[in-house]
Amino acid sequence: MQVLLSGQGLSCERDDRLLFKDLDFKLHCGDVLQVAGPNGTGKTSLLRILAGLLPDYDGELYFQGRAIHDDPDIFRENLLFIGHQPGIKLNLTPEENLRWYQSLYHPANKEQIFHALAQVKLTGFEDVPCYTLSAGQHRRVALARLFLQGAPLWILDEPFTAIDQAGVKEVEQLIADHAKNGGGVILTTHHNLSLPTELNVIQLGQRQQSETEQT
Amino acid sequence: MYFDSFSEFLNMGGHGLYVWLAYGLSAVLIVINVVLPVMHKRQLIKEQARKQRREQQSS
Amino acid sequence: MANDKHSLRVTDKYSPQVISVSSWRAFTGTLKRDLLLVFRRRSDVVNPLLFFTIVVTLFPLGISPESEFLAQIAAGVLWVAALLATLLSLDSLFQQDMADGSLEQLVISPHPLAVMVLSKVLVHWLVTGLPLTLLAPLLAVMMFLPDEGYSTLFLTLLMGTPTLSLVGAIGAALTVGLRRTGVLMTLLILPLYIPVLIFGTGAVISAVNGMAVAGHLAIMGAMLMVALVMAPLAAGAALRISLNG
Amino acid sequence: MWKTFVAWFHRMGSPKWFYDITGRWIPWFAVASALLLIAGTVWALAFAPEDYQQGNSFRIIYIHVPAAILAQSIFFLMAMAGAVGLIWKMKVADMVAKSCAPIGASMTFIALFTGAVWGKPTWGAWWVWDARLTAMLILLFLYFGVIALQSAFDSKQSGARASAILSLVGVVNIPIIKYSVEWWNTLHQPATFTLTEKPAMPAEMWVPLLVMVIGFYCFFGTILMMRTRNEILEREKRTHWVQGLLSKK
Repeated sequence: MQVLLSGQGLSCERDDRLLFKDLDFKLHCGDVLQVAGPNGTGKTSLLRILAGLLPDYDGELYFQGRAIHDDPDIFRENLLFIGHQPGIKLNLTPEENLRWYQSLYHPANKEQIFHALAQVKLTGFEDVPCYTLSAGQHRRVALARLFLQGAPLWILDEPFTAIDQAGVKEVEQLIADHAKNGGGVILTTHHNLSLPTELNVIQLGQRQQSETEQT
Repeated sequence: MYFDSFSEFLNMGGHGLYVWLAYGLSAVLIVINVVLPVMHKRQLIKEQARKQRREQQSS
Repeated sequence: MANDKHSLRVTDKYSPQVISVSSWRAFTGTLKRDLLLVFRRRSDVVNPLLFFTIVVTLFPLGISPESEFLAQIAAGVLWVAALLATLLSLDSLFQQDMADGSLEQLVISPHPLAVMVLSKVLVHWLVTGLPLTLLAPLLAVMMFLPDEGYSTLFLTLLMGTPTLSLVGAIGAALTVGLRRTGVLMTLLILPLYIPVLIFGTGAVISAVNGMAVAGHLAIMGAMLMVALVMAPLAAGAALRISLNG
Repeated sequence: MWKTFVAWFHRMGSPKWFYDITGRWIPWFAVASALLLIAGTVWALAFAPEDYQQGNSFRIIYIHVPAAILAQSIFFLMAMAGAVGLIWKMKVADMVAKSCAPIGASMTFIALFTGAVWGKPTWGAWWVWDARLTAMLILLFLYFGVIALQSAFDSKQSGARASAILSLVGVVNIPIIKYSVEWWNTLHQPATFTLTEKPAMPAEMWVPLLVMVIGFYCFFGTILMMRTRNEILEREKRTHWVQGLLSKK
């Protein structure tokens, strides 16, 4: 299998605290990679580094074997990142929110957007303002992008936050399907993932503990 | 020496107040500029010493 | 690894309808979204205008209602008030986007961040700078601005307010990640506004005195061009730092 | 030649190397600036001739002009160091930029204060909206902005980068501000008597001035190195060499 995203010798220090050091990983097409570890061990920081939001790190990242540094745009075109905040404008409807996101990537017509919203069980909510929706529904609007964008690489920070059990199942299924189709997923979550495919794990926090003992 | 006597030097031809005020305040600011980093360094060394004592106690 | 170089872009594999992303579409898309957001919260447009009007009203009350005196300070008062109104409304330029997470989506989108910043600044100018420019001649009547000054006042504001929005965006981007911004942004940006203020009022005063203003307008145009090229770049770099925390 | 420069530039980026080399330089700079400043001050106050128009208040020039020149150069240096820090992610450059700001602000203040004091006997008022003084005042505002922004960020690195951007924007603006203030000044106060614009100063006047200018630059170098060394100690306190260094004392 082709390597989608890989990192070599990643180290990150935040506010004088070493989060991780010399981290290597490889994400093949078809892989699901979970970043695990207790709170405050740098899970979100690692994801933000991978998404290109945190420039303060040492080491090198490669997308399809090429350093992201050299051609960031091709990486960004192929990336879908959903962070802690769902990135939903409360004064806009779900359809308008998604339309903006698609203007950043690939334009989608109304049917495609409605179809994506139907997939996340938001049929009938397409044109109500988002402030009338619940937190879980906001998250679902954000997750609808997974159906629209067609990006091979997904980086999801706590995608199950505020989502009900049935919803978790659906998103798990979605992740599994994406992997089966040759995409790659990196995520953090406190849920116990039940996926049909093999789950790779990056464990953060242990190494760091031995590090603090030394200093 | 441009001035004939010391009192004339202080008087500065009637402009003594202005000249000495300007030089005085500048001198004060220059001294402050020297003192601040020196004090800061001392404080850093003290903090480090305190930290080391703390770590010795805890271990 | 070696044959990865020759592989197709992964996107091509599973979405055949994919066409390359376009920064122009992203620019117009962001423009439309922000205009729509403004339209949903129309009161936000009115607030800077009210502020502008009230500040201008304070001067006759605070100094003197005498028409000759007011005519002398009219250009300066209108410019200072417009400048403050722009500055105060700029404070929230990126704040909402930062809070709801759409700012980070903007930053990692495959487009030059400067283009996205430019789109947001354009919306800001359309809903603040432009209405201020249109309102200023009305308030100039209340300030007894001599007739010769009106067209120049309008023109200088038309060219000056976008410069203010652009330069102010740098300050807004620098301070958006801070927990307590307070007056910090004002402190950072006001000194940078001084040249615009000087030439804006200078042009109006020259016009009132019957002198040529083409030179002033040319300088203001040059300042706008410099700001147009450099401010989005600086604001983009500042946004990346602010997201860093 | 270029190669040795690049090598030097890279070593300059190492905090330890910078700390060691400046440790050796500081005494020399300190002695030079003390000698120059004392000699220059005595010369300026007691030996230089008075100005035929302004009398002895002219002696303020020996502080006002060096401080004003230095204040502008420091802003320029701060922006350049900030740019190096932004582009090459060089930590030492960030620290140099940060250390520049308070020194620059105090120099600007000295220039402003001496200008105002000088203005009283010359113009009969403590403050006159003279083009140079006004531009200095705006420069002081810019310095305050940079200092305020540095301290507003929780992360030192982000604070350094943000203020680097602000100082770069400031450096682009300084010539525009200067030009516009000068233009504004001629518009409102045509042909006022300016403090420092003198036709051909005699040697016994400009030699002490030159001594003072060099003395101020050496003084700035000394303080800049002291402050940057403190920054290094603070930010690198986790490294072995700094801990060894601090525990020795």
